[in-house]
Amino acid sequence: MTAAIRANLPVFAVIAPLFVAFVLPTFARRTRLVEGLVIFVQAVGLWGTAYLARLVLAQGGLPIIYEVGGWSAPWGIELVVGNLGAFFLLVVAGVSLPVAIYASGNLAKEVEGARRRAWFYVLYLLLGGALAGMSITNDLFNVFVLVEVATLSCCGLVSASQEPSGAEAAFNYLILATLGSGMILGGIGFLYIVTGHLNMGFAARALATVWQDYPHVVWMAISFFMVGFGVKAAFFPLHIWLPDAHSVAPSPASAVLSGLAVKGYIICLMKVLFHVVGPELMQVFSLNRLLVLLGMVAILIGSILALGQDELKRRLAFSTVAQIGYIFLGMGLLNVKGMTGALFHIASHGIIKSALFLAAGAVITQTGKERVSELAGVGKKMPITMGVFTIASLGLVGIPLFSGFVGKWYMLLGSLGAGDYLAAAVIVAGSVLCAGYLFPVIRVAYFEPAPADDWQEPGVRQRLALILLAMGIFVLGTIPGPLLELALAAATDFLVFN
Amino acid sequence: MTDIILALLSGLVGGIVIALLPQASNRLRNTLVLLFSVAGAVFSWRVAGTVFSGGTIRLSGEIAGLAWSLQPDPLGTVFGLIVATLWLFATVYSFGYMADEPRQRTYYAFLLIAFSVALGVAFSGSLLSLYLFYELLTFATYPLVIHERNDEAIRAGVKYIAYSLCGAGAILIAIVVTHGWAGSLDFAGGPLLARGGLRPGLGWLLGLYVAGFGVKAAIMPLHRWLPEAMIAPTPISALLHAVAVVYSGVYGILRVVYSVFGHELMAQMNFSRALPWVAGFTILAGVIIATQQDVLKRRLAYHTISQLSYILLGAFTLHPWGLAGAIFHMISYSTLKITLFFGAGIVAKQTTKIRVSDMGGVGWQLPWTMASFGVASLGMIGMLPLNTFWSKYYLMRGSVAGGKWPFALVLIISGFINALCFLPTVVAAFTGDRDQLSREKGGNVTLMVAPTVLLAGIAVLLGLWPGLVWPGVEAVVNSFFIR
Amino acid sequence: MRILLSKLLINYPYMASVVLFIIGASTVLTRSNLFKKLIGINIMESAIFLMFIAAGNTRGGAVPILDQANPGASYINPIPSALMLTGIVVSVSVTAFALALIVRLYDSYGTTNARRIAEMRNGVADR
Amino acid sequence: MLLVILPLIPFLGALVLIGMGEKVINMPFVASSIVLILGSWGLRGAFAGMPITYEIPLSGPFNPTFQADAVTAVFVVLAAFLWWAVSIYAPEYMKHEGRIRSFYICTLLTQSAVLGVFVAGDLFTLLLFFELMTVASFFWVIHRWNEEAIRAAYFYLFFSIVGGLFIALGLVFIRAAIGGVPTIGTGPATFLDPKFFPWGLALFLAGFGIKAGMVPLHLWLPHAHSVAPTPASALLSGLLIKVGAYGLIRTGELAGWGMELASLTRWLGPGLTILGTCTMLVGVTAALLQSDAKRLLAYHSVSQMGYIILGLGVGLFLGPAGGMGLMGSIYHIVNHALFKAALFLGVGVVYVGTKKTNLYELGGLWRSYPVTAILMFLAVLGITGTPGLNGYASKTMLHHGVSEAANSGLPLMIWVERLFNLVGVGTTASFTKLFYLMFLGKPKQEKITQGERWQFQVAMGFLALVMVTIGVRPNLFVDACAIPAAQALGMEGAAATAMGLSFWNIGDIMGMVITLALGITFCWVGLKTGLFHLSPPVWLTLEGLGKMAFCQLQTALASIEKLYLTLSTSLLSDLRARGNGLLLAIHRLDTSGTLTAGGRSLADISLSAGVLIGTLIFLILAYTYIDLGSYVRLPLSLMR
Repeated sequence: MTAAIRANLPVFAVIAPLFVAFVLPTFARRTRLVEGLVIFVQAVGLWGTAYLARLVLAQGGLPIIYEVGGWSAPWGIELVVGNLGAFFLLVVAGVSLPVAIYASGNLAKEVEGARRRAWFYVLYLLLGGALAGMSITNDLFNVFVLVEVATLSCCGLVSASQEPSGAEAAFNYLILATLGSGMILGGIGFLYIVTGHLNMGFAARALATVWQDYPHVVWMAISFFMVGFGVKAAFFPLHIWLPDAHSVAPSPASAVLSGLAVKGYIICLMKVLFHVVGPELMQVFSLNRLLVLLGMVAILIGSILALGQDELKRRLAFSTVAQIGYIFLGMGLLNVKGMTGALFHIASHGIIKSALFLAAGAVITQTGKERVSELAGVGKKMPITMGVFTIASLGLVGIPLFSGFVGKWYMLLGSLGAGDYLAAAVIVAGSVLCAGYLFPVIRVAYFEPAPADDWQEPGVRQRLALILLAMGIFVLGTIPGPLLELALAAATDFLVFN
Repeated sequence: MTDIILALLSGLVGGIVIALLPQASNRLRNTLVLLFSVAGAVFSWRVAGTVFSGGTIRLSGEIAGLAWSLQPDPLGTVFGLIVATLWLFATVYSFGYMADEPRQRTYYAFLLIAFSVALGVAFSGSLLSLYLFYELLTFATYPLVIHERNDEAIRAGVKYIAYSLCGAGAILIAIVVTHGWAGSLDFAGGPLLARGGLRPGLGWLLGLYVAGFGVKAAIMPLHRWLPEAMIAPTPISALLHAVAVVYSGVYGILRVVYSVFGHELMAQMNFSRALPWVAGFTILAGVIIATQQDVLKRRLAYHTISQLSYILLGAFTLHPWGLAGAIFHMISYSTLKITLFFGAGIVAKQTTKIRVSDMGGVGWQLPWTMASFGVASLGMIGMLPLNTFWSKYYLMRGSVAGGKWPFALVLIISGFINALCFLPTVVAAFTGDRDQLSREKGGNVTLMVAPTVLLAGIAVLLGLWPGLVWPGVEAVVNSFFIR
Repeated sequence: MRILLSKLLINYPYMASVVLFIIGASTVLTRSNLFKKLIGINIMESAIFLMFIAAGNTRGGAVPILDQANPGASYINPIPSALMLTGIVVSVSVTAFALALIVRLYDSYGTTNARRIAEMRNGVADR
Repeated sequence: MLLVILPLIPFLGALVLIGMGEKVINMPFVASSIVLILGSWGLRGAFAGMPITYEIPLSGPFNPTFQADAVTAVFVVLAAFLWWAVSIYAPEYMKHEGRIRSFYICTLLTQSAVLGVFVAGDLFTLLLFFELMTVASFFWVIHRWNEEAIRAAYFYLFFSIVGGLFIALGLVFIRAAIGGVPTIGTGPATFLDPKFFPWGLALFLAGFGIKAGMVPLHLWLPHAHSVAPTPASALLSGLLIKVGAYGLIRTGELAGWGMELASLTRWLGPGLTILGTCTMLVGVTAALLQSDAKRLLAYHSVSQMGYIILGLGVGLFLGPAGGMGLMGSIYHIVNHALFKAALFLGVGVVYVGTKKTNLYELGGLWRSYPVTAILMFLAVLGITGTPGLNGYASKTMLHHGVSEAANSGLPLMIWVERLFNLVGVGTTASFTKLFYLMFLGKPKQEKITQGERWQFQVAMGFLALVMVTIGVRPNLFVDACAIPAAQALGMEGAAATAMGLSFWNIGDIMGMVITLALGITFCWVGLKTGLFHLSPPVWLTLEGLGKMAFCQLQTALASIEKLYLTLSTSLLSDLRARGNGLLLAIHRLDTSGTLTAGGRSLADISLSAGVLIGTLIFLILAYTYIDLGSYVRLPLSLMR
C-alpha cells in the first residue's frame, strides 16, 4: 500500500488537492470541516512534497518520472519530478499551508457567507493543484490546460470579495489572461507544427535540428510564449492587470496570487524556454538580452510605481512587478548563478510577498486602514503583525540573514559572471528602491504618533501563519540548505544538460 | 570564543529585555542598561586581551552557503575597544540627558542593540559579516536618529537610510566582484586581491568600495546626511554620528585598503593616488563649512566630516606611520569629539541654547562643561597636551614619509581653521554677563558632566602618555605591514 | 508575387486563422461592450483552434480510425483534434465564467460598457 | 630629577591654591622663591659646563626628556627671579583688578610651563610646555573678560596656536630629515634627508618667531600685553616672549652655532638678521606713535626682541666668530627682561593711582610718586642704553657683533648697522616721551586715589638693583653666564671673543651719548610738531594689513561656504524637481489607464489588451525586420 502511494506520489501531489476541491462544496455549510480539510490536504501535501524532494536529492538529481496512465513518453503524458519540480512543489506546498491557516482565521472577515468561503477554498485548492501540476508536467498541452485551470481559479479568487471593483478587476484579468492563454496555445501550436511533438524532451530534440529551416516560425512560437506567459506572470510591460487584481482580492488570495500563481507561469515559461528552446537557441534569438533588458526596466519602473502608491496592498502589488523583473533578469543572464538566483528568488519572494500581503491583510481587517499614511500606531498595537511585516521587508530589501539576500547575491554573482555590470547595478538599485517603498510603511507604523484607537492583534491562526512565514524567511536566509541545492541543481539542469 | 559571543549577545539580549519591559521604572531600566553595557564592554576587553596577547579568536560558519567569520584582528579589536569603552560613557551620559525625555524604552533598547551591532562590525572577520553588520547598523540606529519624531527628524531619518542603503548597495556589488576575483571573503589570509595583482577594473572596484563606505565615513560629496542626522538626541549624535556609525564607514575603508587590496597593490594602482586628494579636500571643505555654522551641533557635524577624513588620509598614505596616525586618530578623535558633543548637549539641555551666537555667559553657568569643551577644542586644533597632537603628528609624518608632503600642510591648515572654528565658540561662552542668565536645568547634570570631564581627562592623559594605547596602534600597523 | 499568392492559397486555413485572429484582436481592442470583447476573445481562440487543426490535416488523409481491412495510405493527425476538443472545453468554461462576471458587473454598475465602468470607478477613486 | 621638580613646584602651588577654595595666599611668591633658590643652587653645575639630563621612561612614542645646560640655567634663574619680583608686586596691585585667585593660579601655571620649556630635553617636551604656556598665559590676557580683553586674548591664542602648529609641522620635517626625535642641548643635528631640513628650520623660525613677536608675526603682541593686568604684562613682555627667543636659540643649535653652516641652512643667519632688523624698526616706529603707555611698552618689546633676533642672526651669520652676537642676544634677553618688567610695573603703579594709561592725560607725577619716578628713570636709562646701566652693556655687545658683520663687507650688513643706530635714536626718543609726559611737565589729572605702596617699591627696587649692578659691572654677567651659555651651545670661541671686549671704551660711550642726544632732540621736535600724533593709513601698517587679511580670510571662507550651499541646494533641488516630474508622469500614465493614439483613445482593458497585442507584434516584427540582436546588444555593450 505504502509502496503504491509512494510510486504514485507525483500524481497525488496534483490530484489530491483537485479531488478535495471537488468534494468540498458538499460540506459547504460546515466551515470548520472545510477549513480542516483544506489545512489537512495542504499539510499532507507538504509532507509528500518534502518526501519527494528528499527522494530527488537522494537520487542526486535523477528525476522521478511518472507516466500517466502507463503510456510512455512520446504518446502519453509525463510527470517529471526533477530538481525543478521538487523545488517548486516544495515552494507551493510551503507557502500555501500557512496561507491556508491564515485564511481559516481571517477569511470570515473578508468574505461573507459560508458558501462563498467554501467556494473560495475550492478555487484555492484548484490553484494549488494546478500549480503543482505545472511544476512537474512535461507535456506542452498539459501545461496549457493547467495554466487555464490556474487562471480561472485566480480570476475566481480575485472576484471572491463582494466589491464591484473585485468583479471588474477579475474581468479585466480574465480577458487578458485568456488572451494570454490563447497565445500560449498558439505558441504550442507553432511548436507542434514545427516539431510534431508535445512532450518537451522530444520537442526540444526535434527543434534542435529543424529550427534552422523555420526560424520565423520558431520565433513566432517564442513570441507567443513570451507574451502569453508574460501577461500571466505580469512581466513588464504586461503587468497592467496585476495591481488592480492583487490589491482587490482577499488577502490570502493576494498572497497566493502574488506569491505563487505568478511564479507558476514563470516556471512554465522557464521550462519552455530552457527545456524546449534551449539556451543556445535563446542566444541565437538574443532572447536572453531581451529578458535582461526588460527585467531591468521592470525592476526600476515597478519599484518607482510602488513608491508612488499610498494604498498598502497596491504598493505591494507593484512591488511584485519589480520582483518579477528580478526573476526574469536572472533567467536572462543564462548562467547557473543567475538562474539559481532567479529560482531562489521565486521561493523567497513567494514566502516574503505572502507574508507581506497577509500582514497587510491583517492590518486592514483589524484597523480598516488601507493607506500607508493612515497606519500610524499600528506597530504599537499589533506588534507581531508589524514585526513580521518588518522582517519580510528586510527580506525583500535583501539584508543578509533574510532570504531575499541569497537570491540577490546569486543574481549579482550571475550578472557579474556574465559581465553585465549594469544589471548588477540595477539589482542593487532595486534593493534600495525596495527599501524606499517598504520602510515608510514601517516608519509610519512604528514611529509616528499614534491615534488612540483600540486595535488588536488578529487571531491566533493568523498570527501562527505569519510567524511561520517569518521563520521561513529567516530559515531560508540562513540555512537554505535543500532548497538552495535544488535550485542550484535545477539551474544546472536548465543550462548544462541540454 | 565565548567572550566574543557574549560581547555580541549582551547588547542584543539587553536590547530585547529592555524592549520587553514596558512598565519598568527608570531606575530599574537604567540599572539593566548599565549592566548590559558593562557586560558588553567587559567581554570586549577580554576579547582584546586575547587578541593583543597573540591569541586568535575565530568563529565561522555559513549563511546561505556563504562563509562568514568573526575573527577580530588588531584593527577590529581597536575599533571594538573604542566602541565598547565610549559606549559606556555615552550610556551614563544618556542617563542624565534622557532623564526627562519621552520614549526612553525605545531609546535604550536600540542603544543596546546598536552596541552589539557595532561590535559586530568591529569583530567581523570577513567582508560578508562586515557587510551584514554594516547594514544592520543602519537599521539599528535609525530609531535613534528619529527619536524626536518630528517632521525634521523623520526627514533626516529618510536621508540617513537612503544614503546608507545606496552606499551599502555599492558595497554589495563590490563584494560580489571581490568574491568572484578572490574566491574568498575572509580577511584572515592576508589581502584578498593581492594575489591576483593588477588587473583591469581594479580602480572601479576600489571606487565602489570607497563610495560605499564613504557614505558613512561622510566623504564629500556623500556627507549630506550627517548634518541632518544631528536632529537626534545628543548622546546619539555624539556616539553614533561622531564615532560609532561614521567609524564603521571609516573602518570599512581601512579594511578595504589594507585587508582587501593590501597596501602593496594599492601603491601600484593609479586610482589610489587620487584618494588622498579627496580626503584632503574633505578635510578642508568640512572645517571651512563648519566655521560658518551657527548651530553648534551642525558645526560639530561638519567638523566631524572633516576629521573623519584625517583618518582616511592616514590610511591612504599607505605608509606605516600614516596608518599609525589614522589608528591613533580613531582613538583620540573619538574621545575628544564625544566630549565636544556632550558639552553641546549639556548646554542645550541646561540652557536651551543651541546657537553659538546665543551662548554668551554659558561658560560661567557650566564651568566644568565649557572647560572640557575648551580642552577638546584645543585638541581638535592639535595642541600638545591632548592626544590628537600625536595622531596629527603621525599623520603628518606618514604623509611626509609616504612622499605626500602637501597633505602635512593640509593638516596644518586645517588646524588653523579648526582654531577659527572652535576658539570663538569657547570664548563666546564666557563673554556676556554671567549673572543675568536664566537656566532651565533639564536632565541630570551630574550624570552628564561627569563623563564629559572624565573623557577630557582621558584625552589629556593620552596626550601626555600616548604609550598607553600605543601597543594597540603598533599591533595594527604590524599586522598589515609586517607579515 | 505569384509564388507568394500560391503559398497563401495553399495554406488557406492558416490565412483564415490569421484573419480571424486579427478580427478577434481588433474586436477586443476597439469595442467597449464587455460582451463584444468576450466574443472577440472567442473569435481569437477559434483562430488558434483552426490553426491547430489545420496543422494536423493531411491532404487526402483518411479519418484516423484504424480499419484492419482497409488500411489507408495516410491518416490525418488525430492529436490536434483531440487537443482542440479540450481547448474548446476550456474556452467554454472561460466564457461562462466571464459571462458570470459580466452579470455581476451589470448588477453593480448598471452597464456593460467597459469605458463607462472605468469612468465610474475612476470617479469613485478620485473622490 | 631636579629638572622635573622645578616646573612641578609652581604646578603644585596652583593645585594647593585650587584646593584651598576661596582663601588666597600669595602662592606665586612662595613657589618662585623656592624655584629661585632651588634653581640657582641646583643648576650651578650647569653654569660650570656640566649639563644635567633626565628622562621619564614612559612606554610608547613619547618619553619626556629634560636637560639643563648653561643656557637653560640662565633662563631658569631669570624666570624665577622675575616671577619672584613680580609676585611681591602683584598682591597689592591685583586688589584693583579683582579675581586675584584665578590670577595666581594662572601665574603659577604659566611659570610651571615656562620653566618646563626651559628644561625640556627634546622638542616634543618643549612643544608640550610651549603649548601649555600658551593656554595658561591666555588667561592672563583675558583676565578682565571685557570685550577688548577677549579680542586681544583670542588674537593671542590664535597666533600662539598657529605658532604651535608651525612647530609641530617643523618637527615632522626635522624628524623626517634627521631620522630621530630632535633633542636639545646636544649640538647640531646631522641630517640624512636634506630635502626637509631647511623647511623644518623655517617652520621653527616661524613658530618661535610668533611667540617672540617677530615681524610680521607680532600683531598679537601689543594688544595682548597692554590689555593684561600689569604684573602679567610685565611677565609677558619680560619673559614669555623670551621663550620664543629661547626657541630660536635652540633652532640655531639644530643648525649649528659657531660653525660654518651647511649650504642648505646658510640662509638662516642673514634671514634672522633681516627679520630682526625689520622687527626693530617696525617696533620702534609703532612705539613712537603710541599714546598709551602700556602699548608703547608693548611695541618696545617688539623692537627689543628685534635686537635679540638680530644678534642671533649675526651670530649665525658669522659662524665661528659670531660669539659676540649670540652672547649679546643672551645678555639682552636678561637685561630686557629686567627693565621691561620694571617699566611695566612702574606704569602699573601709576595706573593704580590714576586709572589712566594715556600719556597725554598724565603729567607731573614725580610729586606724587617720587620713588617710582626714580626707579622708572633707571629703567628708562637701561632701555635706552645709557652707559652705566645694563642696557648699555648688551647693546654694546650687539653693536660689536653687528659691526663685525658689517666688516664682512656685505651691503646688507652695512645697512643693518646703520639701522641699528637709527633704532637706538628712536628708542631714546620714545622713552624720553614716556618719561617726560608721565612724570615731568604739568600735572593734568584731578585726583590720585592711591599713592605708592612699599610692595611696589620693593619689587621695582629689586629689579633696579640688579640692573644697576649689571650696569656697573657688565663683565660679571658675561663671564658668569654669557660665556658658558655660548660655549654650551657650541660656540667654542666665545671666551676668546669676550676676552677682548672692553665695555668702557670711548668709542662706544660716545656713540651711545650721541644716540641719546639725537633721541632727546628728536623727541622734543616730535612733541612740539605733533609728529607723534600721526596716524598712518590703515593699509600702511602691518597691523591694519593683518586685520584686513584676516577679514578677507573670513569673508573668503564665508563665500566658499555660500557657494557650496547655493551650488548644492540648486543642484539638488533641480535633480529633485526632475525626479518628481518623471515620477508624476509615470504615475499619471499608470493611474489614468487611458492612452490616446491617433484620435482613438484606449481605455482600461482595451489599453491593456492593446499593450499585450502590441508587445506581441513588436516581438514578431523585432525579429523579422529589426535585427533584434544588434539592437538590444548595442545599449548594453555601451554600458560595459
